[in-house]
Amino acid sequence: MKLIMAIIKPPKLDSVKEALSELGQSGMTVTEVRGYGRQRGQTAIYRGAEYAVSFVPKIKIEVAVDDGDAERVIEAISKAAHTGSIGDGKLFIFDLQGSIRIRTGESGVSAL
Amino acid sequence: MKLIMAIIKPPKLDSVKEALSELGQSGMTVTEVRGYGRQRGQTAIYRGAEYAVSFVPKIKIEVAVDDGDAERVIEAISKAAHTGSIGDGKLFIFDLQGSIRIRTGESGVSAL
Amino acid sequence: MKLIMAIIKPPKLDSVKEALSELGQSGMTVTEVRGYGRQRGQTAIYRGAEYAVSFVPKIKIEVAVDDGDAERVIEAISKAAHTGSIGDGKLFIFDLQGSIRIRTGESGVSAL
Amino acid sequence: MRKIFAFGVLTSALFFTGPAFAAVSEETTYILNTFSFLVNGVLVMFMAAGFAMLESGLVRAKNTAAICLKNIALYSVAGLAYYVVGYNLMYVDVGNIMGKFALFYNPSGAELALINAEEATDGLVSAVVDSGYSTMSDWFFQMVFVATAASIVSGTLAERIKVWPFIIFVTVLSAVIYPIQASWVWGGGWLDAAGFSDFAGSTLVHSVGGWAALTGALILGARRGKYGSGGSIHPMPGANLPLATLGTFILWFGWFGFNGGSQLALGSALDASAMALVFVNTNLAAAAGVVTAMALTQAIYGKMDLSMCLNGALAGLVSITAGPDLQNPLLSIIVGGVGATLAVLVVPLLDKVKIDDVVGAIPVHLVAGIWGTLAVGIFGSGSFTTQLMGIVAVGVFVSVVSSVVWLALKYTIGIRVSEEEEEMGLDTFELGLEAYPEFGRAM
Amino acid sequence: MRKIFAFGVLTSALFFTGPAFAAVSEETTYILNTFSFLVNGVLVMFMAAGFAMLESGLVRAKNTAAICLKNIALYSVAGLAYYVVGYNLMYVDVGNIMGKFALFYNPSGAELALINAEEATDGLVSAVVDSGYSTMSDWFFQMVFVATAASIVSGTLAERIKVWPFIIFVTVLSAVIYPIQASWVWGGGWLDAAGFSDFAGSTLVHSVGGWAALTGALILGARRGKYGSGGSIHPMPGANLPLATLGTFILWFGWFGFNGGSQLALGSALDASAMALVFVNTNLAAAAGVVTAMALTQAIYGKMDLSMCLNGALAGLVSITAGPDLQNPLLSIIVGGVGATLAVLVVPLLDKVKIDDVVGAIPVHLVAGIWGTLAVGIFGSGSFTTQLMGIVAVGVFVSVVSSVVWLALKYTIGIRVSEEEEEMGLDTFELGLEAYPEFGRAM
Amino acid sequence: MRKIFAFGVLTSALFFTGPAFAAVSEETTYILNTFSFLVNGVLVMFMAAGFAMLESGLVRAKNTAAICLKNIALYSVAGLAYYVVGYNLMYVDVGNIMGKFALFYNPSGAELALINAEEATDGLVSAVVDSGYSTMSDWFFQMVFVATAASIVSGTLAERIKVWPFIIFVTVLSAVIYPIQASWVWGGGWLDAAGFSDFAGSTLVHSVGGWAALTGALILGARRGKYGSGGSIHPMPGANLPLATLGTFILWFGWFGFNGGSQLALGSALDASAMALVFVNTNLAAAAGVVTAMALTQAIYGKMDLSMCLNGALAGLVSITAGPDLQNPLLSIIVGGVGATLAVLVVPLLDKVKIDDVVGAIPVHLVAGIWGTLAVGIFGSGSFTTQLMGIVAVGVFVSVVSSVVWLALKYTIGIRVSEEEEEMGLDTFELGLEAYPEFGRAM
Ligand SMILES: Nc1ncnc2c1ncn2[C@@H]1O[C@H](COP(=O)(O)OP(=O)(O)O)[C@@H](O)[C@H]1O
Ligand SMILES: Nc1ncnc2c1ncn2[C@@H]1O[C@H](COP(=O)(O)OP(=O)(O)O)[C@@H](O)[C@H]1O
Ligand SMILES: Nc1ncnc2c1ncn2[C@@H]1O[C@H](COP(=O)(O)OP(=O)(O)O)[C@@H](O)[C@H]1O
Repeated sequence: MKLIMAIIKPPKLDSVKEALSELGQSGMTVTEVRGYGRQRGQTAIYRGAEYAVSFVPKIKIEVAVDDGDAERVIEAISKAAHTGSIGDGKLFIFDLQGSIRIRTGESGVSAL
Repeated sequence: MKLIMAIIKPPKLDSVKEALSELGQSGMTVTEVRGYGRQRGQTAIYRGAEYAVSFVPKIKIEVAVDDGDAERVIEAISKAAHTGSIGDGKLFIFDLQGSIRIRTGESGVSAL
Repeated sequence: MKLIMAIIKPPKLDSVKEALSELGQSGMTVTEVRGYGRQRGQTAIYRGAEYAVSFVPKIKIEVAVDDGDAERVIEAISKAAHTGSIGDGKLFIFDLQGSIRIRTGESGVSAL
Repeated sequence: MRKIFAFGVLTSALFFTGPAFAAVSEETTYILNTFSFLVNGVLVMFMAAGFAMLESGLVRAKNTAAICLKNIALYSVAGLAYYVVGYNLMYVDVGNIMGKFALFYNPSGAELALINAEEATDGLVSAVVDSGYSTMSDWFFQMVFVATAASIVSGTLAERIKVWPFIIFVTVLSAVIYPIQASWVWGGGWLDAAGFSDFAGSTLVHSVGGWAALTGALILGARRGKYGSGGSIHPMPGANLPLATLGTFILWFGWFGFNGGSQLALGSALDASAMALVFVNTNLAAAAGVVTAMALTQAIYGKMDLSMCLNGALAGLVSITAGPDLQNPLLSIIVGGVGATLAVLVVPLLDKVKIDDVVGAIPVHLVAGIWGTLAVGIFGSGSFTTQLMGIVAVGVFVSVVSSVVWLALKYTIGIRVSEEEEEMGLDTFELGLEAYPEFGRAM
Repeated sequence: MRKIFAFGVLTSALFFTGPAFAAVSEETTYILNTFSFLVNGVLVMFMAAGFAMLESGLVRAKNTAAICLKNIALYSVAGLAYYVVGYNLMYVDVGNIMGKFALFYNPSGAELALINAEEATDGLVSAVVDSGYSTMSDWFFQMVFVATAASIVSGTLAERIKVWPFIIFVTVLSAVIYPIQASWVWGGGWLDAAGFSDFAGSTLVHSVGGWAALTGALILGARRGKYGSGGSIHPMPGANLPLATLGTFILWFGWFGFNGGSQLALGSALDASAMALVFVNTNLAAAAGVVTAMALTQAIYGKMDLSMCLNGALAGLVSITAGPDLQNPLLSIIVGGVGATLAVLVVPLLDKVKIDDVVGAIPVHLVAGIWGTLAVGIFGSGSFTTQLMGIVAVGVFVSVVSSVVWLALKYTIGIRVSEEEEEMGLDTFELGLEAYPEFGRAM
Repeated sequence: MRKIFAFGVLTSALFFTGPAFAAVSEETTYILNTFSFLVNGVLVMFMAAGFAMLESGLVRAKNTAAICLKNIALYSVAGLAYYVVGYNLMYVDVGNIMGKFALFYNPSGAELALINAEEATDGLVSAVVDSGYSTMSDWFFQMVFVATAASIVSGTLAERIKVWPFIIFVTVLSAVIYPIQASWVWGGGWLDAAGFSDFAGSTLVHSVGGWAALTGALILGARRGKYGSGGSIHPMPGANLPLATLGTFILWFGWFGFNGGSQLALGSALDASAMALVFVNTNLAAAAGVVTAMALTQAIYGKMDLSMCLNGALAGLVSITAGPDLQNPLLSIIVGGVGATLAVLVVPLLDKVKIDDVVGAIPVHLVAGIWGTLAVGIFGSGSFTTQLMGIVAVGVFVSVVSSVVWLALKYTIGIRVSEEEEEMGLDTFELGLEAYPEFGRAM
């Protein structure tokens, strides 16, 4: 199993969710994060002093998938989150050693 | 070492914490997340328009443990977070390559 | 590639960011979390009842790096986040199976 | 048309011709009395916003929209119920036990005659002026008091009571329970005849709200998870303390109208002087309440508890409400300080007996209300035993009738949300929206 | 004891021997009229805070600082514009169509003469008192009404309009558009002559703001993402509902000044009685609005929508504003209830036709404003057809002129923020700061 | 000059003879003067809520509950201290330098006699009415001014000062420092004799708070991390800008009472006219302040800074406070605009010299207060040099005494929280609770 972690632009969450639903992938976990990359934050002014708001609001999505689905899920997220402008975000792929559904105690792929 | 990531219902945080303390596992990191799985969100109404609040508030717990403790920790969390109803959440297990305690510089298992 | 996850004290975020910039490491993702470790939370009082605010506010930093850079990044974070007092935090290192830059589709090390 | 208004007005002024000492003319007295009801009444009306903010600040985020809705709904319903039957029951043809059961309270015929007349003749004006104040200004001032009593209930029962049964209870409280007991004193009924004294309502308003809240809390039960096994208490901190602070300041602000306006007149030097004294006593009692609560929480817990200091201010205000006409302002500092002490001590006691009062309305309104009423028998003009008798009479009446209503609601439509609703918050289930949908979750 | 208070009071008035009946002196009338303008005006001024909080609560967090800035800016600009030209255009030498175009409105010579005199001679006082009220108190009271009209616009157009073009529009609205149409009625122009009746401005203030908002919404377009293909609607829930609730309570509080002060006098028993009646009707209409909106949203959607219940209160208030002098308060319950019904029904209709009104200002101020004005022709003293004529005349004038101004702004400096700015929020781009920089992000 | 106001007023009442001209009766004058103190005083009281919200909005979340506590505590303590010694020191038997040191200020014997009399005889009423207003109404009005001065201090020193030493400082300020310097002018002391003019307290209230804040800021030091090495500045944005906006609106609302009530009378046409003028000037100066700050921040920084625009409103208000009786309202626009300009320019200057003023109280209250006082010497009736002398005298006195108190506190109980407390926030350490325990952390 793989865990795919994507850092995307907040307004893209809805289209990513839809894209995953179409694939039949229905579970995901979402976190509000702030990011820093090529896209630097804005310069803000507060009471006459400038400062860099270095971190831009982003959404982190985590999806655990079966190895065989990973490719398609990665593609779907990449496409749905794409705008072509700086700050579109990144995808990171992790190996998953195990997974358990708390409600039923199922484990492995059937727990996803 | 393993990192165990659990997505649980928010009101279950206290009992999970207690269960882990009883095991002598005293470190953990907690994040507020939103999740989407079998348990779909509520339908909300705002100013006459319905919309799906697709994401349900969840708590993400991350615990780094020695390989030998993993089993017991997983069991403890599973038990403490269990209600039997939909949305109870998931456990994901990752391999941990290393760990360092910043204060002392200790690394590996002794840093947990 | 490695993903380095650091749990640090919130006021240390700025110096960690600077330290990483100096290394030329310009991407990172930041999450607000709460932690529990050696450093226990404060005892709070609300309306005459004491309770343990068991979780202390922390910042989680995630940085994906090339294997060769991992050592230096780990060191830089450890140093920048160090105060020597309890609660300085932890570093966890994960293996990264892949990475993709959504904007360009680049993958692997060049996507970092 | 706005500009050309002054003619009719000025004509009436020409009747004036006078003697050596210049007192207030009857018509001026009428205007000033009426205006006092309106201005002070508006201040009291704003207390509805104060309660709404106090309670919004002291509940958890997931129940915030529901408490906002309850607050604006209860203020609305209380006013309607008081118009439909409450006022008549409280003030019109009051016997010993209650006034008249009649629908609607409307402007006096004399006033309508004056308003509708071609010309404001001496006779028409005189007929109006004789009553001392405009009927509707008095209605307005009395109405905002009912709403205050109702507001007290919502705070105690927050986070677990369903909206509609709560609204029904408020309707009964405002239409029947409050007016009947108030008629005993302010309507000129038996308690008034007995010499019971309650200037602005420590008992008639605040304790009444407090008794209704207490019986509700007992019948409704505590929030799930509040009380653990073995006597452990799990605090559920309020989500937004600046709003609670704002609410307290708004209540303090409105209380000048509450107590000051209860002088019921402004048309003479005596009334103006008395009103000024009431303002000063009211402020000093509240200030003493804050300082007392700060000192006590620091001494007992080693830290100051903001939520209890806010309660301290309100306990000081409730305490002085029965007798804000004390002639030595120093006494009002004592009255307020004792009231706040009681509130600070009773908050944990209630938790001991597992009575779950989300915002502290019982210590603040019931306990300090009783103290304030007794204080009139100690420092003021009242008799201690008569005061005690009034407190008991009102307490028994309100508790019994409230219990009947709560139980009737419980065993018919139910008063408590389901376990799941309580866990997820009332906002999502009863209102379908969240109070702070975005914070920490910019999606 | 509450009711039987008047005797002691009146006794002191009786020392006044002179003639049989004691009316109000001319100077007292002047003072009371002036003070009524000031006190009621201050209440209306505070409505600016109410709009600011209502709108802050109903926009998303990323646009909150911008809406705060717009609100304090519009109140400021409206007052300045009204001082510079607005008042003169509305009230000075009004012909049929408008008043005088002249700069600045200043204290009357008679008042300055009195203030600067060594001694307040009979003649000096009499010259002042003849006007009935202080000129500047009237200016103040009228000024806060302009600001209200301007506030309505900001809510509808929130989250996408640039600050500076909005400020320019407000300037034109306050300096020219509002005063001209208001001169037709309150200045004594042609509509007043025709018998059109609008006590406190359901049409002249609220609908005017509503028309300006509606034309603005049409020309500006909806927020990106609000309306999907195929008629789908994507709600964008407000970020802070307790603030929206607070805003509504503040508006309700201020509305007593809005309607009550529009009696324009307090110097006679008639005026005081009429003002009391206005207070009562205003409160009942708003209360009816809340209860109606609760019942309707529960019935239609199965859940109560807090944001719509807040709209219900405001729709009730707007509806009663044209005729708060109804002599049977029961009618005001009907007027308010119908107004709220219209508002609740129009909110989704606007979404159907893709008119994006962030806070519901169009249903509340325009639709309920029209209803309230017509209600005067039904329940009040006005003629239905004259009322309709006035509504149409004002609507056409304001819509046409507003459209011209909006279009001129659109094709010169532009009125809409860029797509990126809208996505990231106006706060970062136009103000360079965030309203809640920390929540959920303690860095 | 505050106290000795009644002569001119009463004179006009004496013209009252027979029918020719109908002036205000003496008793009516007394009532109106008293009521003006009460109503305007209540508006000023509400400014305490305004400061609380402004400061809650401009501190970081972790210090919010602490600033709320400080604000309600300071308002309470100021009132108590002013009752115990302050008022006597300021107004009773004032020589050149201060009034009488005596405990408690109580209602006048004449008023109590009237209140306690069986019958309100002519003589009793006349004895009361002679003083022009009720003693306690004046106490109330003066008391709320002390609280304002104290509020100014808390904003500057937020986020690092301990609660109890702050409370002690406020006690000294309200009991001694404020009353002594105020007695020089409003008590009829040497500065009044010299012709110094300060209508509502640009110097006596606002600059006094400003000087106390400035000396406190110097002795306390900046927040850790605010000023980096090499002159870099690390802004610490306020956590909740809608609350800061609300606070500003509340202050603006209350300021009508602050300046308007400082006419000190309402019992004659002259006073009513003057009060109306004061209201208008107050509003225009604030409006000009907002617009100026918007234009300046846009011009200098390319973006509008909401926090500075809020400061602009307040700077406009502070500026006009010394002379809101300007007879040409256009001048008040200038006074307010210049005040806001100074505030906007001084904010970054203070940062340059590393004086850390969390909410901008020094630019707004001290700098604009000085400007406003000088403006009376330029546009108003005062002499520029006398105004300057007064500013310096008050400044030296308050700075010296405040420094002594701050230093005494620093070297005894300490005034600053520990490094750890500052880092984690005052809320957890001093109060043991958080202002927003849930946001972004629903646990
Ligand atoms: N090396 C990294 N480690 C962790 N997160 C990263 C890294 N690089 C980028 N990110 C995350 O991805 C987001 C987008 O990165 P950015 O460089 O702006 O994207 P792009 O290259 O597509 O324009 C960042 O805001 C950050 O949250
Ligand atoms: N495939 C997945 N990847 C990541 N997170 C998931 C996945 N499936 C479920 N989750 C998380 O687990 C939570 C509970 O999932 P759900 O399917 O409702 O649980 P259950 O099957 O026990 O009823 C979700 O809200 C989501 O946060
Ligand atoms: N085993 C663990 N798993 C996950 N997170 C941990 C673990 N131990 C500590 N942490 C995180 O690290 C933070 C600091 O831990 P702590 O034990 O206080 O540090 P230190 O030992 O340096 O004083 C905690 O608040 C928690 O967020």
